[in-house]
Amino acid sequence: MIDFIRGHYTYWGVIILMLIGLYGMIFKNNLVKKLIGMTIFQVSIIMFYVASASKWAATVPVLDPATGAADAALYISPLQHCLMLTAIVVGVATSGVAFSLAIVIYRHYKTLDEPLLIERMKAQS
Amino acid sequence: MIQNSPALIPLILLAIAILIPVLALKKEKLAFPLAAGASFVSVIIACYNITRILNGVRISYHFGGWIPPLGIEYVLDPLSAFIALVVNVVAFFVIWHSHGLQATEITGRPVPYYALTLLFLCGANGIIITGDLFNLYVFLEIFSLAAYGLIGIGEKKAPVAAFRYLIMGTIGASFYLIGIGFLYMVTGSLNMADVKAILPLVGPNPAVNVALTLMVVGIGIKMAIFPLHGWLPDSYTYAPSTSAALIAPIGTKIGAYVIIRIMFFVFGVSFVDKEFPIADVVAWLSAAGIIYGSVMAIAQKELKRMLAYSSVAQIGYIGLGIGMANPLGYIGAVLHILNHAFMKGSLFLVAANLRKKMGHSDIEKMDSTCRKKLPWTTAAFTVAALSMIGLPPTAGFFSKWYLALGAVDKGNWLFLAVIMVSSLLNAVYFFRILENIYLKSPLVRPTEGAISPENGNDEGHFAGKEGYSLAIPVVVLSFSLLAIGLWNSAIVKGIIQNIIPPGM
Amino acid sequence: MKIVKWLVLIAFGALLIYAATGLPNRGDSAAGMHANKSLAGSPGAASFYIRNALKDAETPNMVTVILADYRGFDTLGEETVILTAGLICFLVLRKRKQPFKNSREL
Amino acid sequence: MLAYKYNPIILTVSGAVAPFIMLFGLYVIFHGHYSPGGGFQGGTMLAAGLLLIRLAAGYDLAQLQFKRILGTPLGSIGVLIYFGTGFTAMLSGGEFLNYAFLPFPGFTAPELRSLGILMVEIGVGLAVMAILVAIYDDLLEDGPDD
Repeated sequence: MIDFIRGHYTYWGVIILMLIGLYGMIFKNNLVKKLIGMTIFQVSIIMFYVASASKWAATVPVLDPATGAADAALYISPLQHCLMLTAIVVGVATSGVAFSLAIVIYRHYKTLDEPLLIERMKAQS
Repeated sequence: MIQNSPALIPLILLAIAILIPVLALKKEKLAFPLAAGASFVSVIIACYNITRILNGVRISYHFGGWIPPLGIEYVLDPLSAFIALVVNVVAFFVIWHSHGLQATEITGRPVPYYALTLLFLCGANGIIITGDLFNLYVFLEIFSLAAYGLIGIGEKKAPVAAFRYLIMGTIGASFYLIGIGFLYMVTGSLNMADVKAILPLVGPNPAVNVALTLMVVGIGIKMAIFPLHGWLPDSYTYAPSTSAALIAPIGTKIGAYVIIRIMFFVFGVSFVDKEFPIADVVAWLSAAGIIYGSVMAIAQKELKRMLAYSSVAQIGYIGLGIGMANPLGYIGAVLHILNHAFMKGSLFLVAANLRKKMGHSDIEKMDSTCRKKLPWTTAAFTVAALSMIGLPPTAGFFSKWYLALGAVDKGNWLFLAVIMVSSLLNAVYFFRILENIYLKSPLVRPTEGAISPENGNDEGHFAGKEGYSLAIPVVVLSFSLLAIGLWNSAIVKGIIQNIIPPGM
Repeated sequence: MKIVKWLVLIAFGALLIYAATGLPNRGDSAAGMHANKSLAGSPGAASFYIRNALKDAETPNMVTVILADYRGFDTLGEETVILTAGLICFLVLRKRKQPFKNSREL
Repeated sequence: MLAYKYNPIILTVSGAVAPFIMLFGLYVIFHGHYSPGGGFQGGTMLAAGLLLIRLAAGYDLAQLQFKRILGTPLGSIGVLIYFGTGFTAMLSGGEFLNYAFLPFPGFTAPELRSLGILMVEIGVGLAVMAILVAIYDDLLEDGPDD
């Protein structure tokens, strides 16, 4: 049990971050706070992937001429890093779109607070 | 060149989408012909692709020349070729139709609008044809981002709907990403076929179960399975009519397709049906969604909103067919993807025509002037509505027939009852409109006496006003429902029976 | 409604903790995903990349090789994502604008 | 929104720093083969250099450096470079993105792949830089009060 908890120690931190992010996304009323939650959630997933790539006694995935490429155990897994570069940019793009939508909402309704927003939407229709 | 045909559709759509902002910098008018042309070419390639796989061979295309577990693979099998054809045909007609709406619905920004439309289609085609889990995520993001944008340019409330969709969609995509992470950590591969081969050897593993759950929940948000459908009604209602007509037939179908791919072609039928019975959960939720969507649709007063809730119900049929996990239900689900794409496409185009020509799409305000002013639109609506209800010569009947047979086969009489009851509910909400259109005479006729002598003239005038670009796509889409109904056995025998997943 | 949200949150956390029991320890280089061959006998992708990146592309940085070559199509898709985001910001934020002095063509 | 106020210290410092940031961005792009780096990271740094000037010198003055109309077309061109590299390989007989088929004579296949990676990274860097600046410009835009 202790081994299990200690062996996954990064994972527990990632779970806490994911829960914080999800909490922000589904509980907070302010749209920008929702976006902050979204970013935390995405970053925690990135941390999860990158942590899963690690190997003890291995180095960064840039080939060291002194070491050579004979043994795959000498370098940490590069695939997850590559995937996460993609995921980072996807996250940036999503937040960009989200902020532009939030700005348009603010222009129309002069608020970013969800209950108030719903109230104003109802009042105008 | 032609051996590259599996990859060509997304690539051509992507190339034109990139070129539009550059080429149309000075001439905004170029955007529409470029978009329509790209869409037409992709229809042709989809037709060619489907002839390539008719002999049942699975064609695999390797990007960069790397063999599958190392590089990214595109898989052309009957299922992906079939869905790609459906999506591209519907999209072509919607893009054609959008020409007539350009002035009113997309206020003055056709260039980014058409670029986004093509990116949306590029994402959809990439999702359909890819054989790699992470590549699917990337294209899912292209597809969803384009959808947020297309929804967000609508009327005043549209950004709020798009924002909600964005939050939910991002949760969905992130769940899917976590699911891939677990799968990769357990199997060490991202290729779907490879993962399918490795998973049985891994043995029972909690991470695999959680991966499947998270992926189904995540894609279920995109597909709008019943309790996760919250984003759908508002988005479809407030989006511009032409965007709604693009997203409603294609968006949720892509979700359904991905669920089929993941459940049956990555995890395997026996896993989702017996070892970790998530298929049952999907089926029960879908059954609940069918009833919920139909009941909510009856309560709506506005055509687009009613169609949106009816989408929730129709997605339920597809989910029900998937969840039954037997061949007949599966055939019903795939056939219903085809039917629903055509039905919803033509119905949303009808709503767009009504909004453009009548100025509203309120059900209560509709009356027989509708029929006189827009004869072709009304005819198309009638056919599509009959198909939604599921009357025999139309396509809708046959998919429900297969679903009902599947329910009987599974021995679950409740599912059968749900299908029957929901057909009745469908009839209730569509006959309400048909009654208004055909039988209700205009309530207020303040000027009737004045213009009645010219009524004949007026009719001819109005009939001309519908315009070819507005009428033809609607009519073709909805009348092809009759053709699909007549030739459905050919479709089932020729294509769908080849793609029943192994072990079902 | 709040209770449902809490239930969603708790269920998600519980799922993740349940999944942890099936995951390899951090840094365990014997885990399945780092192996040279997968259980089904297909080559393990990550280990193949480490061993062959230099040979295949004359580039010591493996991440770059994977990003642009082995999985280059992902990167193309991902560049498309950011282009899409740019177009959306353009479309959403600059519509319904009256032509004014420095109006832009696009 | 706050009006721009001229501040010589900020302007001088960012004017002095920004070229170095952009130079480092270029280094990161072109040195991505040998050290951690590549198109995204370098493109983001280039964008950071441009945005620093936009923040320090105000929106109007910064137009002299990078016109906002350039954003989307330049991003398209960046993606087009990537796409074109892959497409050239496809036209000369290989699969899409198979750099070994690039039509440059006198290179071995691994060298061609290395070259292809470089071209792709330049495309990525250009696209990321242009789009990030374009998104910033769009977000800054004062909208109509409708």
